[in-house]
Amino acid sequence: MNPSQENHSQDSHSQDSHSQDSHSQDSHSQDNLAHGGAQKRQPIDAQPVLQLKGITKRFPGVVALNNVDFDVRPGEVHALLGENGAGKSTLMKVLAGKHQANEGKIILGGEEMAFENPKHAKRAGVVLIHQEQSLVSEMTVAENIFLGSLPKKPGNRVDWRKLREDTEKILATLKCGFQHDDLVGSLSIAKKQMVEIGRALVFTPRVVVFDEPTASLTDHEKPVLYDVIDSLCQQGVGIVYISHRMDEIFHLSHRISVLRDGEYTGTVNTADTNEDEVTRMMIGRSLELDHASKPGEFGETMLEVRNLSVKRVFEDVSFNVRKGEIVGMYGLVGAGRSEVAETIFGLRTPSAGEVVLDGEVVQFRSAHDAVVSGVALVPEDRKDQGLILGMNCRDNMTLASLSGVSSMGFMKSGEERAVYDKYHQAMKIKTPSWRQKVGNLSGGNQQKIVIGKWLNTHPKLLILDEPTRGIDVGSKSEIHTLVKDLAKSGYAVLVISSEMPEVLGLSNRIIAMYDGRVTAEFDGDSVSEDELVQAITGMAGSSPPKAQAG
Amino acid sequence: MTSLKGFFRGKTSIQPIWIFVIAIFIFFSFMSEYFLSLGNITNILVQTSTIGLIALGMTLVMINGNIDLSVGATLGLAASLAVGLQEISMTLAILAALGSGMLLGAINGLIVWKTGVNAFIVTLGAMLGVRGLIFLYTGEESFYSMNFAFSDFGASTIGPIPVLAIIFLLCTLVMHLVLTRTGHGRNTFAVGGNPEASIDAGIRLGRHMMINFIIVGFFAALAGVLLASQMGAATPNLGRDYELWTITAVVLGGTKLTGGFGSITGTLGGVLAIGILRNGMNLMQVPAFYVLVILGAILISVLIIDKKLNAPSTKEVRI
Amino acid sequence: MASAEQPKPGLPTGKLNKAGLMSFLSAQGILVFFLLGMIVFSFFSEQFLSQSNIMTVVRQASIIGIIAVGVTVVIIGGNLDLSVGSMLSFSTVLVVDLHDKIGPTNAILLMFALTLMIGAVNGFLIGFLRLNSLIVTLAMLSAIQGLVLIYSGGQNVDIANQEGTWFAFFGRGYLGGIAVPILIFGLLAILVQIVMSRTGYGRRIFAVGGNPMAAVYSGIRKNWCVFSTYLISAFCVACAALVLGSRVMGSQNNVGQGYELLVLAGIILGGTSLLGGAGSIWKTVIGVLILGFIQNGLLLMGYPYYTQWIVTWVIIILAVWLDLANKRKRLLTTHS
Amino acid sequence: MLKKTIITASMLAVSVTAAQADTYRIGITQNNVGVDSYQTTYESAFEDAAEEAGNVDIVVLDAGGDVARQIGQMQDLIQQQVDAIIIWPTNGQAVIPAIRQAHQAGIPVVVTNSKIAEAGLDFIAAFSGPDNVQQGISSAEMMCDALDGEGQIVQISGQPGYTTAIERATGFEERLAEACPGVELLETQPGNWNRERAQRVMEDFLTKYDRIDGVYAGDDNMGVGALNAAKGADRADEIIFIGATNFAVGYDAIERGEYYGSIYQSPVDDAEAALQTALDVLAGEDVPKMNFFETPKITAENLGEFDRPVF
Repeated sequence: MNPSQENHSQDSHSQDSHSQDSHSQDSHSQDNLAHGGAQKRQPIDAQPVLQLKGITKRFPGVVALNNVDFDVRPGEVHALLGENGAGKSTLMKVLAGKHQANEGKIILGGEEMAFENPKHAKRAGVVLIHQEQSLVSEMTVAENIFLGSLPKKPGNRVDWRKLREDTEKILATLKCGFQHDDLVGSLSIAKKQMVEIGRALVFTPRVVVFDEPTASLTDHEKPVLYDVIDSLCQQGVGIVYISHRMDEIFHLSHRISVLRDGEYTGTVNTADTNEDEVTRMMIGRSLELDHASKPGEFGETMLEVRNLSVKRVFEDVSFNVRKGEIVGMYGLVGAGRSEVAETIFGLRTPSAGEVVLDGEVVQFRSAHDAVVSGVALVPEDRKDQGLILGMNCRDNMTLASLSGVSSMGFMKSGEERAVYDKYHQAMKIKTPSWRQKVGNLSGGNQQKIVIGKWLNTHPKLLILDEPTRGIDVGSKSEIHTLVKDLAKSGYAVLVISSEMPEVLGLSNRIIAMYDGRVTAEFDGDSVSEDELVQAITGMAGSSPPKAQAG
Repeated sequence: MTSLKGFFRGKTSIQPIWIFVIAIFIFFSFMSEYFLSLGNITNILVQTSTIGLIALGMTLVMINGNIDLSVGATLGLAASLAVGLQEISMTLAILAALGSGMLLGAINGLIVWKTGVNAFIVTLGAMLGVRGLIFLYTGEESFYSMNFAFSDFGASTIGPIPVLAIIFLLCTLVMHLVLTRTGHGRNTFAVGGNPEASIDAGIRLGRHMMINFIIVGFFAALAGVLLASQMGAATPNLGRDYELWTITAVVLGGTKLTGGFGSITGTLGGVLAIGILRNGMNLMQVPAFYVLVILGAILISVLIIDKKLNAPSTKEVRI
Repeated sequence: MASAEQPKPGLPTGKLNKAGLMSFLSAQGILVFFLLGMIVFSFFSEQFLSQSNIMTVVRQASIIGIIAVGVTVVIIGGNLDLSVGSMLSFSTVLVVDLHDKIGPTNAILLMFALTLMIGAVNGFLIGFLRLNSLIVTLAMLSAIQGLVLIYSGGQNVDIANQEGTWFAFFGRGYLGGIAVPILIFGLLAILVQIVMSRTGYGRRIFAVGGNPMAAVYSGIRKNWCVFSTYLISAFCVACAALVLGSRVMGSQNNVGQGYELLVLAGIILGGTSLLGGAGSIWKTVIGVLILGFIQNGLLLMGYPYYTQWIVTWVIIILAVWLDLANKRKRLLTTHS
Repeated sequence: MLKKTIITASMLAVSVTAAQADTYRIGITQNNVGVDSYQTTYESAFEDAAEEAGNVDIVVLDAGGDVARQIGQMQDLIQQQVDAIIIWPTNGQAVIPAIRQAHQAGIPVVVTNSKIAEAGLDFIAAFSGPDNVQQGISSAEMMCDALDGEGQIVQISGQPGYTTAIERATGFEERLAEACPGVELLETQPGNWNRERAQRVMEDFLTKYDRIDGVYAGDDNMGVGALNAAKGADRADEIIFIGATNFAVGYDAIERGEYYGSIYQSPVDDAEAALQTALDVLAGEDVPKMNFFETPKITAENLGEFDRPVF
């Protein structure tokens, strides 16, 4: 299932004009995406610029990487795949000098290297662009790009003029709409990502590693990134591309390598393979999104949102969710989706409009009120909003329903364990013990704990905000199945997502948001990808919604 | 964003503390006939120079994401050394005093760096321990300088301006330049703002932490030496509670306790605010008991106003 | 931040006994210090381990201990309380002064009420206005000291008839052969430890201290939780004031000066991190006792009082390094 | 010019008395008001005395125990060009340069309560206060009498580094060694003028020493703390308590027979003497450098001759 990128990128007036130029330069990439895997890239035949041989990395109690081989050729995009915990990030950290391997060799341009720290690796031409954003928000774009390598005049003084000139050169190649002296804290997530990429260009890079670069980008913002990657390739830079998204990988890469449980399972040419094969390499089985299994029986309306507004955030939002129904909310990052959810959940004060829950108008003054009234929110940011990372699994699981597992204020540890065991089994959470700190779990298992936490409050309405962001394919499909089962058992479910396949695969109805407004509402089974893309990029304003449900 | 907020934010913002400084300056000018005179203003500068000098170093340490509670004790030790060792040689005494401050700073920095333990814990220990060292060294006695040249220096002036005030202002200028213009200064912001990112960018976290702790140790020691020269003596209890007033001044100046944000100009404003308040209330003969309450109340009010100005109201989630 | 897929150190993979021992050592390093110190002191001073000396030390430590119990709760909730020193002065002066004026019962009740009110002000500013706790309590430290002086006019307060009041019970009395201050300290510590580890309230405080944002997103009323920790802290201070006032039967206006730092030193020695979301009352009890025994032991050995500060410093450094060394060792043993 | 307009604008704040020629403006910077009752009573007595004198306008400042702040206050007073400065030194040495500055500015300085070091004597007009060395000597003599020249005693001294504490301790120790060598001073620990702290110190002494015959405390506040500790250990009967600066609690304890004796020192006398000395200096009288007011011994025998202290 590949989302069509063609339409919106050509008509997008919201995007900066210079990204239009870059699209026309690299129009082949658009064609590729539009036609799915039809024109996959052929492997580049050249001597590798970088080789990793027999890399082994041990952490206390764990062999994170076992005898892994990997290489990158100049000008190629080499995708690295694997489930969470497979060792991708560790391998890249070894490559970038953040970790040192216990065994094995790193050969860069024919020379064996031993990187002691990231700066060392960077100077040698290996740059890692991080999964988590690693910017200093109180500093300017220029200072962030040159973080750790500010141009200096004698006496350790910063050479501001050179800094400015160098930054402008880099910004010109990135073609992004911000200035060298903008504070990074004031930029959007996508623009911050561009600043990160700008960093890679400071040293003439030989190998650039992208670790989940699109995790926080919307479909709409991705082409800019693809263009940057293409232009790097044209300069002969080798790219390592880590992602969970198959469509991206098949679109961008020349070759694909797969890791499983710290072991190297193989490398294939993108042109010679397909998603099924790669998935099998990753998880040992093939996997399919099951559209047929969507819930089909709906009860009465559980949630009705009428003309809800929060000043300067979103405006006049109306929709409803019925019992047993999954409603998808689709839109770009920053369109106001999470904010709508937070308002329903009592975390924001609406400036106008009302929320009706189970037939009653509710005015929540805090999240606590919302929880008491039966609303559950699985938040967007698992680590910051969803979990207490330093707490164990059980305690996180019961955090939202403490009064249910206590009497007279005292915890009943037997009941707590029972709650934990119930969801532990039901959701197949992989942890050695309930005492395990959730910070030590993989993203998928963490997300299951958050969902378990909310299921135990027995909510009337379950809101899931980006439920599968940064989660490996296996866990993702498990969570999808879970959500559908929940709806079938009578829950009213609202799913917010930036991933079109997810929205299409789960939702009975889809609400599209653009720039703080609901632009359209679609039937989840009959909507086309084009319609959705138009609705979330502000082009569907004139065209009437295709289907009005409810 | 309202226009008032815009006034205090953005690239050409005015630091709120300076508005406050100007306001109380005008207020006291009207309330006391003695306030607005060159003599009184230089007095304020001399009196604030002690806390002020420490605050310069503390600003860097706090932007760096750390804190140093041991500065008061460091000041006391340096003062005792500067007076106590004068029998041997004046130069040696002053060098030893400044050296002791830098050494203590280095020890604090090293422990914070190597163990990754909260600087609050490490320096709270040092605060107690260094005070113990002072008592051990001085035998609980005050030291008195036989050399009047030493105390004359503390009282000397260039033109109408006391030397101590000039030293303080010069140091302020230098530290402002260090913070805004040098690689070390910018990296200090980076380390405080996002330590992970800084490590990834190859910035040597430990080195900058060490340097900043050494800087604050140096300034605490310098303040101690200058204070000793004002008194021609050193007492073992010197500098008690100074760490609290220093931190207060730095926070009033807008430096964030969480690191990554702050400025020397703000700190100067914070230091002056406290100095002017104390001086002005003295001149107005506000009873000492009430001064404590007023200072506390003003500090909390400034925090509340700062919160209101910086809170992006509707954009923020209610937590 | 480590990414989700990086394997974490310390997962039990076998050799459970050894790993268990190491983690025990790293967690209880401070206990080892405690026992070592006791042994060293007992070599140098015969009286050190005598029952009466131990009772004396614990009784002396109980005032700091009682306050530390409350401050530990504030710290677990992710904040600091530096105002406890001034608050102790406030409460002690108040209860002693009112004792002769309105009778002991009323004095105690009024003192508790007013102390809790100050705690509520702290809690309101930090919990509901979300101001930084370090600075707020620093400001309150100054403001409350001023209030005490204004209240008393700077005069010492005394209880006239020291022999004939049951108020003496709290600081000087014995119950079943144990000094009442120790009993109050012990009871309060056990009570609060139970609240923190066994109740939903305690769990919420840990959550708020561990990740305030996630706590709010879990429907926990964070502001109330923070607010309540300052009430607990104030309650403990009021208990301490009861003991102190009754013990001295009089009070100076600055009687609590510097207690905030001693309390923190005790908590730190116990090994509670200041970051919030972690810690325990019993650790704090150990830390406060260490502080008391250092002070007493050195005094019995004939060292001047200020050596205890140097020793405290050295112990904090050593404890911090030991903790680090243990972590290192764990890494090294599994590497080879 | 600006200054002039502001002065006219702030007529309200200008004290009326400034216009009168024969009114003196006297500034006082005190050590640490509020730390104990003596200093607080001193302050109010000083204010009362000034009011009574009529022709005095006073500026009352408090250094809060901080030397640096006291120096700042001296500078402020010099800046205001008061007619005379009374200083209760936070430290006998560190304030000398500030006193010297006042001296150089032509402002007479009267030191009150606690002496400054020799080197500073040239710069002051006079000292007024108790003779703390003599107080220590008197206490030593009382101790000798009470113990009949034989015994083991401990000392709880005042704030370390503070002149009064040092002088009392020195006077006591020297006289004791001289007058009755049979009395052994086992140990000295500071009680910081703080009753609770003294109580704790005494508790430790009681554990450490099986036999204690006498306690000398730097003031009654600490002495009563020591008494509390001894009572708690049921050893109060076997110990002689001697203090200084008789507080009301000490006076009562003497009355009850629990406390042997103290030194009677009135903050009211102290304050009045200080103001009088300053006025004498301003009047151009020939004032002796050292003005000690009487601080007699007080024991159960002569208790009736003294009023109960108000603090």
